Amino acid sequence: MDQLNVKEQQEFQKLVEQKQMKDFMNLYSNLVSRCFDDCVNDFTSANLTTKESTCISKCSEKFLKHSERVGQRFQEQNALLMQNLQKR
Amino acid sequence: MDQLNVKEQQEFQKLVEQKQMKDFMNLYSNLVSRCFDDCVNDFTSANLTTKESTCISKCSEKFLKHSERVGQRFQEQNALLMQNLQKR
Amino acid sequence: MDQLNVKEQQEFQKLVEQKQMKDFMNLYSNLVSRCFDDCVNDFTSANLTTKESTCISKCSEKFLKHSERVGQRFQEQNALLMQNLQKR
Amino acid sequence: MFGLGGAAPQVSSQQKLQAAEAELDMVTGMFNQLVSQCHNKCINKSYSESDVNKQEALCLDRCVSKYFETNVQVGENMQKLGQSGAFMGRQ
Amino acid sequence: MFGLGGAAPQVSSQQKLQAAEAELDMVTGMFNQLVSQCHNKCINKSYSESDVNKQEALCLDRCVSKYFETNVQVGENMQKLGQSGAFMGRQ
Amino acid sequence: MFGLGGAAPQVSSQQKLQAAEAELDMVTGMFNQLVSQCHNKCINKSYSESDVNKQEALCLDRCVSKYFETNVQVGENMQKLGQSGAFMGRQ
Repeated sequence: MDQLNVKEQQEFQKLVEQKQMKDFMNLYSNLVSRCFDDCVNDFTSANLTTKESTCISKCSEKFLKHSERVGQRFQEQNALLMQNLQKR
Repeated sequence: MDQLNVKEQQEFQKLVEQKQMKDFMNLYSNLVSRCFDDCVNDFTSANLTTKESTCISKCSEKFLKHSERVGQRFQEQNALLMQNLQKR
Repeated sequence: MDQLNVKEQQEFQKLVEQKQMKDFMNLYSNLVSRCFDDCVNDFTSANLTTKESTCISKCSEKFLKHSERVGQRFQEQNALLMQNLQKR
Repeated sequence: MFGLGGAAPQVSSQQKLQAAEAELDMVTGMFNQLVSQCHNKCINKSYSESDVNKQEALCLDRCVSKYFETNVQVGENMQKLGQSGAFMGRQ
Repeated sequence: MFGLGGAAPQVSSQQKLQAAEAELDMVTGMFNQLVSQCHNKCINKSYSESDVNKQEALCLDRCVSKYFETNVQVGENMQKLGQSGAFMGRQ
Repeated sequence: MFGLGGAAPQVSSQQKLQAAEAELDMVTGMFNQLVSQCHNKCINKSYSESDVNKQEALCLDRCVSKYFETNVQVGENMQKLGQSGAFMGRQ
């Protein structure tokens, strides 16, 4: 990214912010898909059963904790990778 | 959406129209993928067998009817959800 | 595509070039995902085993050869399809 | 749609439109997901008929209904978790 | 590509380019799908060799060929169903 | 990020920004893939608890680490194959 000048960096920053809402919505819909897929498999009624509802609740909390942890590791590994590339 | 003024609504409308072709193409390629995956699994010849061809025909018609029904329910549920949110 | 005039064709050409980097990155991340999924399934250590590393190496080379072949056939079939459509 | 969007004082037209577009893309994406997931859960893949039969239709209706309930519940869960400060700065 | 695009009298340059872009994205998307699906159907995942062997290559060629046939057939089916008025307003 | 981008003399601001955007999209896409793949490989889907337990956490850390190693190795493989001229013009 160090090839961008100041003005370009500002433009790029705007782009990043623009994408953040998208990223959040992406996370959200991935979470819904995942927990719906893993927890809801009984279609004998139109409403969630208590069991399904409990499953969804645990699944979504766990998914958020999961993606938070993966996000932290991702940033660490990415920083490490950048360091190694600059050493070359 | 009610936070957009008239001019913004028009802009948004344009955007929606712009996306419609994309949506249609999306539906189309999902359909091809789905029916190809479910119906074509014999690679002893380069052309579709009669059995595969019949399967694709039924699969694609069924997929369209399926997504039409899901679309109707989706709109109903969405309208219901909006109503409930406005009551709050 | 023959409905575009010269100026539009130039615009379109720009668009195509713009997308090429995206396509390459797409190929790259599909490759990483595929080979990671198929080759890495042991999480008793934080580093790739020799076996995993060999698998990734073969998997990635094979994936490139695979997508190259599919690309050639795709172009041939597409050219054939265009010919048939123009004959009508 | 989905009640997202919220109140944001003093944002430009461009920002509002970008938010609206992001929301539109999400709703479209969710619809496509729904079509795909309910197909997996309800449609018989032997394709002996081209119609969605009664049993499949009933399953689809319930599938959509349960998907919306899931969606609402997940939204509520996320808000609760966000308020409890259990997560990042996301939310 | 795929013969979509059709005749649309009096559309602006911008609209034509948007349609062309949507079509380009679809063709790219379909190619990626094809790569993924034919990999699933033809390639041995034990990766004992880095070459696509003869049997796999033959399978791939047929896979692409059948995919195009499927594509054409689905297009024809959709047109027929559209004309019969069996569907929405889509199409 | 990922060390892509490389040296390109005399490119316009617009081109640089487009390249940066493409790279950002790729990193985001890869992160999403990583979240999904490590979930599949490490997280117990019975959801008897809402916490990521110790064993799962350890698995996730290693999963991310191995994913990055895979990423670097694939990049090196592709460069080697590109230089050997074994492939198209791609690369």
